[in-house]
Amino acid sequence: MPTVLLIDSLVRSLQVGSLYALMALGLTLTLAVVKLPNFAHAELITLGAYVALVASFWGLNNLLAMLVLCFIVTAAVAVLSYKAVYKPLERRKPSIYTMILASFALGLILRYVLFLLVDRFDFFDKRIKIPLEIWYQSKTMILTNIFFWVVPTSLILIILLSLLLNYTNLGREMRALADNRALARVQGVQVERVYYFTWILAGGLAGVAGALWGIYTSINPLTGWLAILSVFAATVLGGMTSFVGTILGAYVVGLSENFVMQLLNHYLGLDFSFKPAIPFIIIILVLLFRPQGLTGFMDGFRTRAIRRQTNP
Amino acid sequence: MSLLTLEHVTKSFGNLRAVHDVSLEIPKGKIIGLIGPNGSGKSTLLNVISALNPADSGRILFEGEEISKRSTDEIFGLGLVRSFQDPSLFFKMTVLDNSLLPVKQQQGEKPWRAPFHHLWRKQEAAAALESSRLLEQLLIRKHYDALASDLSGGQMKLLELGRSLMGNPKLLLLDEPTAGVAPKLAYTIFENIAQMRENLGLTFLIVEHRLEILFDFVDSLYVMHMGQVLTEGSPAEISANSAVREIYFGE
Amino acid sequence: MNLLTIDKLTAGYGKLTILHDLSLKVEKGQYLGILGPNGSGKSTLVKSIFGLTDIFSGSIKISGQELVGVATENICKRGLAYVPQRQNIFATMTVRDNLLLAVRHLRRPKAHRALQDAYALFPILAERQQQSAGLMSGGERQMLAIALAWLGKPQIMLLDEPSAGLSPLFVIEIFKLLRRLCESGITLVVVEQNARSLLRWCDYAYVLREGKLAFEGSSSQILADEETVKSYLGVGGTAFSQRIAE
Amino acid sequence: MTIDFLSTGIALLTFFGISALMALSLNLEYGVAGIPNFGKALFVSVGAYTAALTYTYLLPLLAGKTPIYPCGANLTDALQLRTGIIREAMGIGLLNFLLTLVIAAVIGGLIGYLASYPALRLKEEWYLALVLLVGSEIVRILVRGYEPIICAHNGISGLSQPFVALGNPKLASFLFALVILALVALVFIFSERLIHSPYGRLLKAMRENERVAQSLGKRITRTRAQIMVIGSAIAAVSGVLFVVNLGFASANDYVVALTLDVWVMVVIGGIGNNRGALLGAFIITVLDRVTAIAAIQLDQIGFQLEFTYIRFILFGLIILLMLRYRPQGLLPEKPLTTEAHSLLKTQAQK
Repeated sequence: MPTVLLIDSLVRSLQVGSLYALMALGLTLTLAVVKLPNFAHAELITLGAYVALVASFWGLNNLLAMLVLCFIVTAAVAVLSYKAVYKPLERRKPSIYTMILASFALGLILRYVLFLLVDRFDFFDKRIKIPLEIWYQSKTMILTNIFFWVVPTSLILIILLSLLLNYTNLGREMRALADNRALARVQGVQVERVYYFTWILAGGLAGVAGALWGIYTSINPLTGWLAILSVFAATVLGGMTSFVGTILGAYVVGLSENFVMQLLNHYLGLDFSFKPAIPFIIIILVLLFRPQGLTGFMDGFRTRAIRRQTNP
Repeated sequence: MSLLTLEHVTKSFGNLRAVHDVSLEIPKGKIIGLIGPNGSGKSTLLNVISALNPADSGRILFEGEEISKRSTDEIFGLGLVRSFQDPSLFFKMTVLDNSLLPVKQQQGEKPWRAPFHHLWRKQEAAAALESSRLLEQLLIRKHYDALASDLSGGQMKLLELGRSLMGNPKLLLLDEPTAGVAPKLAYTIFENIAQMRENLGLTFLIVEHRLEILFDFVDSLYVMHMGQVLTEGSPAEISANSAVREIYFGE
Repeated sequence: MNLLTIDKLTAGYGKLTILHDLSLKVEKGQYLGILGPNGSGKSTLVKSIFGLTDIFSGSIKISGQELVGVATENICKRGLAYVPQRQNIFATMTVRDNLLLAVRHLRRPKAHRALQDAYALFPILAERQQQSAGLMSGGERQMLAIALAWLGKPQIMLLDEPSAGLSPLFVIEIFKLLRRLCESGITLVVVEQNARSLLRWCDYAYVLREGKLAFEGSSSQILADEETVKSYLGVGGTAFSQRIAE
Repeated sequence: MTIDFLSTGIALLTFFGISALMALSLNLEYGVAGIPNFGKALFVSVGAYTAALTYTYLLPLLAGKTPIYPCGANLTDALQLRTGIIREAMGIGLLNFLLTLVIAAVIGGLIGYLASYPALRLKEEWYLALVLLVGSEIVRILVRGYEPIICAHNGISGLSQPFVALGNPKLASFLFALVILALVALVFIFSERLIHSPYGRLLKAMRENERVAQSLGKRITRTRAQIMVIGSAIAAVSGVLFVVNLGFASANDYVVALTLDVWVMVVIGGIGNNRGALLGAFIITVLDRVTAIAAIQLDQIGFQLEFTYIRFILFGLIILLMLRYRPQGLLPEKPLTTEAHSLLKTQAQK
């Protein structure tokens, strides 16, 4: 296989994996803390991308400012959707399918409102206006400023989120809620408040991820919807509730969709049109044969490490 | 003759040995009590027998036949029926439907026969009559058309007992048949159990915390503690046993 | 002085009424036992105080303030702490994170000091700091659960069967620890099935039967009184109670 | 600005009938048996692909001609062969159509049986929903990339309904609508009888508490498989009708949106109530048609607003409002009744 293709697919895996990680972390947060498989997460991603796009067309070309704006808008929409849709439904103690259906419905509404607007203002398949600069070039690889935005920004956000979850009170409260809701309440964790923060984080991260997605590829109102099942695949690989597992899962999905796909294409002649099936196959295999995802492995490592520490 | 025999049955959940090396015998036609403090493994033992949580090791014999490898529904088919501690009725179904569900070999339960009334009509009618008689005896006949969730706590327990009987059992494993029931009704439930033993020759294994009632009705008792059988004997022997007093009162 | 007053409490789950018109009071500084056979409503009582059951009527007051209707998550602010019987720790978090969660309201230096105090009181937890709490043994988990409650600096701690499933040695250790907590000024309400071992440590006890108060008295009174022992087991005038009394 | 009311009416009935079959099948699976089939589009598409295959291979054989591989260079030849036979020989067209229905039902049932396997392994129920959803997408992507079934992303056309041989389009579509409605009536009666029987009792018990049903001697795995077979067979039949009505099979018709449409019908109508499923199908079809016609009409007067978008927004709002204010649906579920109930009733009256 030509080195160019190899390296290119690896770079893309890294890029896509980082963005999937951002998206999937939000999804895992709502799943673990609020116990809701939020399919409307897809539209938060799209929304973020469009906020960035519109901002760039209006002349905002500071990327950082753009990302902050996206974060704020999508976080607001996420909080609003919780307040207006999910919270009133939850009072009736509905079945999980009711909640899934509601998230589908909300996603549908958001998606087609976007469609309406995008159609009206002619924003189909546009890219965010960021001047392209080549920062590194060799025979086999071209790295642009976009690569240096997408991957490091995602990594920084992932690290920030991990710090938040592991070293702040809010993070501990979130994990406590995810672990044992009744005990968390007994310990005085204000469930509503933590929920709002969870939605802010999940929504904001989705928005930022969408915006980053939109600077290296063109976007349309289906962007998030087309990505959401890959994002679910990352979450499923993470065992649905583990944050570290989700990050790993995201990179695994990114690699399989790009690098592994490239290999399959090159050596087995598999057509690229089958690419979207890869995350789906991951979801099915993991859920059927290893529903705890990658987490089991990691717990195993940790336990062994701790045993070694405690019983030398 | 022993109807149900357990030999060295063990069941663990992770590190927790919920049931450890339990052997016991339930003779035919007897009412046997199973007592012990919370968490001593009584409910787990019932789950093991009914294969909801199959045993890790040991043998379970029912009428001399090994059933440890059988599935839950097959065990029911052999005539070994269990009830649950929490009311486990189908709350969104009527009392009558709850009682009719366990009837065995229902022709109308096959999807290719179900759409044709005449294929199962007679059987259904016969089952309905039997159910009607049983519900009458249990004093809930008049609620036949009510949803199970609309019954009172005591009536739920009665319906559960009735439902177990509709499966034509030989041995009933009852998990706290009087939990959450007023004392007077609890006594009624046990009187019904005794009557069924007399009239139908049924055998009972009963987990119960209301010792004052239980002791008046059982033939003998097994005492469980920390997953093991501590001792067995008649009510008189059990109440005289110092080890039993210890686990119940503290030493 | 009464710290906690429960007045004519009727409570249960959904349609099931478990406590009937129950009244009792807890005095400040007391080490109180709630005894009774399985299914007598002991656990339901402590859960009701923490708003985890359906309360049909009656009142629960702490220092004169009503608790019925207060959301579970706001009850610890009133100076109460609760150690449930099962699932009483955050199993997927490390021991340290469990403890840090409990002291999250404190400023950093104070929180640090509180943690050191906890490690002094529960030395085993210091050793296990970085371990995932779910991987600890039953006794260690119980220690952590008590530490979680204790770190909230409560006036009154309610414990649901702290000795359940523990080895005899650990049971003694837990009761000793509770005694020390009580001496440090915390009022304790301990629900136990294992009556005699608790009665050795507590000052006063209520005995429940079928959701009602069957008997109350100081521990020595209860231990001395055969009638109470009978009523504790829930054996009324049947053959069994006569035999047991012999 | 004229609307042909007759054609519109017939089209409405046709669409209603097809949707009603889908809704009835989901109602059996989810409404009655509690299986969250978020892969409805897959089972519908099975019927469509079966039809594509029978029109390519079975139809020429029945007419005594040699089948032609339908894609690539042979595309026009194969198309002419299909349409030629259907135009000229109505008998053969009808026979092929009926056989297609039967074959689709069998294949659909088979795939339903296979799909019930994950249900056994998945402990948390919403995982099953996710697996079925994702499974339907996988099949769509595979079919779209694999030529021999429907010529990959090109799709297959000329899958006309058998009555076009009559030469009168209106009459043909009317007759076709009648056939569909007859099938709906058949399936409706079948599932009503299924619900009001000991089998219905078993399904509802399984929906409520599998563990207890199992300990009362019920073989849950088998029952789940049975109801998936029945539901999927009905869905596959609806798929045949869908594709034959459209005349064109394309993998992109069987997306998650189709699954969602069927869920909306069941949720609106009333989960667990067959009449509700019919009502839901009717409401959604009317809404769908009305918005479609309105879109065309408004477009003619130069009012440009994409009505397909409005349609989806409307559907989303309907779901949310129903879930919030009337979760039991317009026609709530009723308790089942069998001989036993009437018997005890007459007993009580005496």
